[in-house]
Amino acid sequence: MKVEEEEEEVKALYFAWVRERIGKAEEELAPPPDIATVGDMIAWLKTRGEEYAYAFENSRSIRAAIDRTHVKHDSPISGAREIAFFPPMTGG
Amino acid sequence: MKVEEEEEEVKALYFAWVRERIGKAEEELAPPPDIATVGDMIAWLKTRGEEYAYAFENSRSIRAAIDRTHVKHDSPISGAREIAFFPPMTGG
Amino acid sequence: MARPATIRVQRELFDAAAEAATLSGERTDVGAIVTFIGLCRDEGGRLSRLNLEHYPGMAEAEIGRVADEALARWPLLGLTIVHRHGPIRPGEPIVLVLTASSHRAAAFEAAEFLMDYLKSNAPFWKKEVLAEGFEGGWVGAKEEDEDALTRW
Amino acid sequence: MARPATIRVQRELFDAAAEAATLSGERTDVGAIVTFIGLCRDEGGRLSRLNLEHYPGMAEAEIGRVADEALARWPLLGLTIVHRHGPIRPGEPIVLVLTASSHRAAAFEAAEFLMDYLKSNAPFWKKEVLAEGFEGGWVGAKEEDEDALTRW
Repeated sequence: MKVEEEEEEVKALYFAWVRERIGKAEEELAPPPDIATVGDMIAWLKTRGEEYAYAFENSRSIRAAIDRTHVKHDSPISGAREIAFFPPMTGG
Repeated sequence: MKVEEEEEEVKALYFAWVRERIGKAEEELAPPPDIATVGDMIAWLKTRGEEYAYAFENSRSIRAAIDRTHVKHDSPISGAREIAFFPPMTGG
Repeated sequence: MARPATIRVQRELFDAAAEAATLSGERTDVGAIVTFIGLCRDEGGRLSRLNLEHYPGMAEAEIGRVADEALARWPLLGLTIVHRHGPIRPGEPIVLVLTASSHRAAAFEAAEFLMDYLKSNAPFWKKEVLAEGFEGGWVGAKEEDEDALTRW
Repeated sequence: MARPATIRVQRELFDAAAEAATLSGERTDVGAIVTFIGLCRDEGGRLSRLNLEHYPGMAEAEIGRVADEALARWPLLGLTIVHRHGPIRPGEPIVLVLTASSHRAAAFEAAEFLMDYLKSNAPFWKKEVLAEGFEGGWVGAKEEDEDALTRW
């Protein structure tokens, strides 16, 4: 089953204060098979340590993108190669 | 009464096709005492010759300014030093 | 903090970038600059040039009145309006409106307001000279330009 | 007649006048060019600089999606968007939006639409560095910026 597990690996990216709180800009993750949506992924990340719990403490304010496209928290993550988490944007 | 007549002299200015139809850009005029408004002035000008009748044939489309400020046709002309007549503006 | 508006009516070309640099200068409180440039189109190759007639004295005065209205309605940190007259060739600029403000909404709205009012109230008249050498006649005022005023 | 949009995400300063010249070039069908420049304010002397973080790759892609939407909605003859990242000092420009069209309404509306969407959808985050040397923290998103989207 090693091959299938590798296929489920996803690159997580963190920006702005999400990145600062977690203490890293990116990492490779292999979420358990029952993690189906972006919201599931956030809930799972919160269990990975204090720094994640802090970053995602107000999870509704967290925005996400899958493969560089904005998605909502109920979006499925299956097939995603890159999932990014970040605060509301303040460009322009 | 010569002095009073001279005081009632007003400079008329014409622009764009009003100027072209009348054939001059400006002139000094002494409208009769019963010419009270811009509308009166236009009606009086139309009697001054074919070229004026042509310039003011569709008098509602003519705009006017007294002393460099837009005015309506019912505005009084008393005290005016300069009255301008022109088509709707097309600047910008 | 508002500077008085800079208003010029001139035959010469203008340099929008230089005007913007003058407007913002060394300031660090400006968050948004909107530049509008109106240009002479060739109308599909038909037009050789525009002759832009104006009412000297009133043109500056009327632009000044519209500028004062904009300065009263929006918190502008700077405002520059330059309107050309005389012969203008396709591709050349006719009018420049520059607005500076702390925030973008005021800068955008003021620039649109100014252009709407300049179109209908500034004493300028465009005459087309056609490419073949014939006189093209006076450009008619558009109802949509009058209508644009109702939103302000 | 529409050219594809020019989109750049860069650390370097940009030259708005040069971008406008490239956009309009030798064209004679452009009647209106709107330039929007968003600048870094010093917030009353409080701010030393902004550090603008971005999501490389997604920033360009998201700006491209917003640009495509603008090109589909308005008859634009040209469109340029440049967004900076990295350290930005007060008085320096952050973002440039240039729209060209035959008529002014389309150029104004498209520029405002683009700025509204860039503010809320382009993956950039501003962090303030205060004049005294302390970190000023991340700039919060404004509800008014989200609200601005409802008008489109």
